[in-house]
Amino acid sequence: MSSFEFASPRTEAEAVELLAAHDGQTAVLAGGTDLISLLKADIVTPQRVVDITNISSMKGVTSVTGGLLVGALTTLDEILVHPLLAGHPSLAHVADGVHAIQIQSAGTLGGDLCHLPNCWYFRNGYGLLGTLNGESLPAEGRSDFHAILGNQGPAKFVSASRFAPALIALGAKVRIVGPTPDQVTLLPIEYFYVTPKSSDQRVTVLTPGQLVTHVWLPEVSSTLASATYEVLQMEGLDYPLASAGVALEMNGRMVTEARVVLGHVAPTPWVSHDAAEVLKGRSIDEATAQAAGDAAVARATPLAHNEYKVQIARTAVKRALLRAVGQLEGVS
Amino acid sequence: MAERKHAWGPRDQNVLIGKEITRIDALPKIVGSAKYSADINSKGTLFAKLVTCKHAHAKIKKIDIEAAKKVPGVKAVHLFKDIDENEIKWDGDLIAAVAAERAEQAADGVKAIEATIEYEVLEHFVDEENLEAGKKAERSKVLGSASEGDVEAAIQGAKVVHKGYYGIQTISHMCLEPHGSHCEWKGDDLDVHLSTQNVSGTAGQFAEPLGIDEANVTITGNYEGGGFGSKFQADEWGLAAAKMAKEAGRPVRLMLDRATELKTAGTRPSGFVEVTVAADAEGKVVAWESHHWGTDGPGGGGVDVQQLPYPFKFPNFKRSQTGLECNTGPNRAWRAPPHPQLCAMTQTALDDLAAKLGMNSYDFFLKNLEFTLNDKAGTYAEEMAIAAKAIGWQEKWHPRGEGKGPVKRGLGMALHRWGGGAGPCTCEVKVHPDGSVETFLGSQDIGTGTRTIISIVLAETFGLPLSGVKVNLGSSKYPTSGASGGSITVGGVSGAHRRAAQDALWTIFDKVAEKYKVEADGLSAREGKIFAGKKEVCSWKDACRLIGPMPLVVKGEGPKKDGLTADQVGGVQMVDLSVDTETGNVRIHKFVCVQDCGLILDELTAKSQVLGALIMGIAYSLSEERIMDNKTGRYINADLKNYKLPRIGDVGELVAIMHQPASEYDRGVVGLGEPPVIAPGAAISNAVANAIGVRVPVLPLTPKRVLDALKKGGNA
Amino acid sequence: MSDFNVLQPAPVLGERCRSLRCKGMYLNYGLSEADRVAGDGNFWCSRNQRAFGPDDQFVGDKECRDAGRSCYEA
Amino acid sequence: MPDQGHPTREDQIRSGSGFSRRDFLKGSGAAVAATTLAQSVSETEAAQQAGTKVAPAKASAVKLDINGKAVTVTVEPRVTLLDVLRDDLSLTGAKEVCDTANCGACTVLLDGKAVYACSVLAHSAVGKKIMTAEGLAGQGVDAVAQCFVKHDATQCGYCTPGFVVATRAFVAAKPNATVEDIGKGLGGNICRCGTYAGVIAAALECSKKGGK
Repeated sequence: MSSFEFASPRTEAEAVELLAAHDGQTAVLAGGTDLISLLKADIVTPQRVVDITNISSMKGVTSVTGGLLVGALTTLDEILVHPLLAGHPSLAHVADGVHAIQIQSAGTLGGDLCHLPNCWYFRNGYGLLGTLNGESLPAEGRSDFHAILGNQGPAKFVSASRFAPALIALGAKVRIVGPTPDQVTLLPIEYFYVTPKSSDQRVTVLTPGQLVTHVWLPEVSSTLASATYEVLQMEGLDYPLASAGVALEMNGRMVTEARVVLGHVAPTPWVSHDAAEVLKGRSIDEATAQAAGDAAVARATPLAHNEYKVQIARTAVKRALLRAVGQLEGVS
Repeated sequence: MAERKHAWGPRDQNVLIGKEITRIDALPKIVGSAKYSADINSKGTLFAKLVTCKHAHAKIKKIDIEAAKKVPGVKAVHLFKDIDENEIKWDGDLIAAVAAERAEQAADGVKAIEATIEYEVLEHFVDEENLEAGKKAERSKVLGSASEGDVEAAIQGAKVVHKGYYGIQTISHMCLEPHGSHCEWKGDDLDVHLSTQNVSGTAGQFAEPLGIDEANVTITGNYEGGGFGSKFQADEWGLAAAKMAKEAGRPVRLMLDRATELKTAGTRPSGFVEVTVAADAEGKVVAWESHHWGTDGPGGGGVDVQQLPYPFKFPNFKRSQTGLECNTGPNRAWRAPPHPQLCAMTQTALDDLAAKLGMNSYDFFLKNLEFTLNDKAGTYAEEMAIAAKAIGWQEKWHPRGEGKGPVKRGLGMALHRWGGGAGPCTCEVKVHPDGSVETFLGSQDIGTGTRTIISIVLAETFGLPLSGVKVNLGSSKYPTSGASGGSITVGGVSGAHRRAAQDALWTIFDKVAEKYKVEADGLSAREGKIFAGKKEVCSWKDACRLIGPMPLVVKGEGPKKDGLTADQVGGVQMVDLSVDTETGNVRIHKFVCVQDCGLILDELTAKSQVLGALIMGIAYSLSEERIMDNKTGRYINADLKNYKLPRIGDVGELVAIMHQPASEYDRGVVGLGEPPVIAPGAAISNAVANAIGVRVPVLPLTPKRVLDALKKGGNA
Repeated sequence: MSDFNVLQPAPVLGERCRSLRCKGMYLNYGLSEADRVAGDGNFWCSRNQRAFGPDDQFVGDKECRDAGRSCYEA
Repeated sequence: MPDQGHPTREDQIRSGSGFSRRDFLKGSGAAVAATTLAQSVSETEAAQQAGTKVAPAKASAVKLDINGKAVTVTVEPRVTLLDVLRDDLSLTGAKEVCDTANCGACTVLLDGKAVYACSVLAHSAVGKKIMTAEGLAGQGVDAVAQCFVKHDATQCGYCTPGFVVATRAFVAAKPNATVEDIGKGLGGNICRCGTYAGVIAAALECSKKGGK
């Protein structure tokens, strides 16, 4: 870990100003469960670290016109039990899947959205794209946990966010402040993530000096069903092999609109229009859920070591759909 | 006077022995006051960090360790390699160490050195499962072959012949307390706090290379955060700490970082095998033929296969082995070497043979017990019956692959054996004139309960509460005692202490007899008193006053062939699990181990050993493995995010049944640490095959391997 | 008290180098050949505490009986 | 990227197309509402602005509240709470094992919540109540510690203090926990020796008693 300055502001505006220094060579510290490891490995080397955990406006969940505003500092254990989020079970499914009270109490929603890829080449110092002498390491080396979709470009890692699939399916937006305090952007979360084409690009649209302050969730109707299913190898703290967040607008037992978003299968959360198309106008049962799962992975292009993830992604979609309509039984 | 013979007392008269006794050093560990070597922080301590190589095979062309000395806080630097002579042979190999006032300053020093290094990168080979690639890369060597009987003829005459491929990947010891030490010079004397399984044997390992007298070195190891067979030596990083402490004139603490711990401080060799095994119409195995390969790292050896097929001796067998020289960290002994790999490569193939015969695995193994070693067939049969009852084998067993729905349930079993005889031990027991008792020995408690069982033996012998005896271990200045490996510690220390304590007691009895005019032969010590028959003669304290002004000191030694200790243990394991065929996940429901191990001193810690072994077994069976990346030659998952160990929710219901009929008690004490970790690989793999009808050939059975096997299909 | 099913007699080799170490030496010291309780194939050199000797060649039971090695000492 | 049922982000942003504008989810007018809210949040903040001190990239004094005692250490911002506890204060109950927020051996309580001390900067811990394993033992032997002894939930003991602290936080938050709850709550701690069965028994008993 290299030396850096440290500041712990009380307001968003102050934070943004502090982040603007050093030409944006700064880092945002919230729960620390990802950033500190990146700092230790000198993968992230900021000149200043801004600890945002004392910014009270970024905490908690509040009801606003048309929806809910969830502070980026809302912790996983708060998401799990917050009464205002009771209508969004797909979020609680994610928080519940993080099997560690330490991460549940320190980990934040904003931190999860900005979590950098877990790709072992990236984490071992081969850059975001994992290259050595210009060659892609995941393409030729061990791709066990890498992308099966959207992997035709140089990026083969998978997006690390666990909440993004559910949030995208729910139509959530992310509120970004900066680089100056008066610059505020509300962006649908599916546009927040980008696939880098070169190693100097990023995994989100965030530019230096910008801060994710809140997530806005649209109000849900009583006919909306949502769920997340993560396939975890370990029952304990582990990142998913694949996941799916789904939101279904129901008319009785009939799906009128569906949104299906896969996680950990592509460099960004992966919106599957193909799966959604299968569901429209049908009721959810084992067969339709399976068909949607098949559709979601029909265009998969697995790498040398991760063909198995196609089946896992298919299962995630199928089970998220069944869970959304209360039909997931007999599997953990 | 009747002959005084060292022996354990009748089982029904034991007050402490065989009961569930909580460990005496539990509380300091629990509240964090127990000091491990990694915790030693004497005044002025410097903190060290390592420069390691990120190439699998290279030469260092240029390095400037002086660069670190310009970094603020850096007080000493050490170079591990002679850059003209030494090659880097694996990812993580040590290059230099830096000691500084603060850990982060040491890290700055490391970076300063790294910036000066120029490598010549050489070709690497790390593809340990790939025999053909190893041959092509000229990294293979034939390690030998052996045979007995006429395998060809036996196969020709067999009812059923099965051919299969099996394997088990390399794992790292992954001690939670990494290897390392705290070294402090006091004049010419070197004090080392070492995380070690070998307190008595490591002083010389520091002294010789440092060019000092062994008498000037003191090794202290009060607590050790895991060793599992990997902590017997001083290690080059131990010498580095001592040298840097000398250079700086300050204490130095050097513990390996996590990645280096996984890459360099010990691995268990991988094993892969092609097997042909045949049985007659009754289901008895008539022939075994196998070819093995794998790696133990840069030496080009492999798993020691002399005991294959395990633990059987079939009438006809043939086996051969090829070793692969890989650019991977060297192996070290891993809990029960090499039995876990042998079991996983044998009893999987046998279970497939049973399936091909259409036999229930239970009946098949029972039928073949006659071929097991060391006269244990009868015990295995008893243990199988107990285990089957505990897990509901006969009710739950089904032929392979039957079951509806995506989640399929299966049963599997395997059996194991181990020596576990008593190791060498010398102890010095002091009975003080005030009645307090203590012992000194250069042994160590590696988490197995050594302090506790010594306390039990002394307290039981003297008729005292556990609080009435004090155990001093963990210093090389105490009487020499063997390293803790191979499950030899419990027999070694309990035998030596029983002998010493009985000798001391007899001396005291003689004095009591003289003073109180009673027969020494009729005396017994219990409840803090001395009895003649049922009549109380005096208190323990009164008796000890008769010793005189100086303590009674008695030396205990072992092992001896006096019946206090024995060897050879066996056990049977059965597992009930589910396989989610849509995700490849395996979930353990219930895992039963029935284990014999002679006389059990502490039922609680004995069970803990078994339960812990089952969990370690679940780890290497389902999730834990070293993943080598052919492209970079690196150990790509050397961190705790990607080196997956089971968590508390992954282990299911674990049942340890200690099989201790009178015949076992009468054998005396036998070691237990290793044996129960042997069979989980085969038992779990067999249960998965029973569940899904397909053999997943290579351990660990990760979702990837399970799904790949299901996709490939075929009958196991 | 044979712990092993030794089916393949080890070939007779030269004397071990005095610096060769293995776990078994610390488990079995003082015991007769017949009383040995455990051992293994994990060797290191006592002179440098590595798996490779001062000559940078591998340390092993076979390798360290080779009197031709530059670091060998009887 | 060719269309794989997934328009590129750039295209979506540029054209404003994509499903986000479909209004099957309520809140089609939400963009406006949230924008308003966004402004109001930043306005409120503007009023609150106060100067925040920037700690330089070198050692400076930080005052910490550890096990009820005020302690001052002089460390750089990059120093973790774990290193301060272990190296500066010799409070070695918290162990360094993974150093990357995975294994739980360094678990301490921060304002009553279990966190990984390896992933907290010492400078971030200012103003918070820090409790370590040693602190739990402060007022007599803790009930959780007693349950760990009783159920032999320790072997080598290196993971144990972290497990005990995590269990203390867990049982306080989850009375009458089930085995499944324990699997989820304490899945952030790793034991290599395999003491999980003992920890489950200890946690069940403590949880039944409400952590008392």
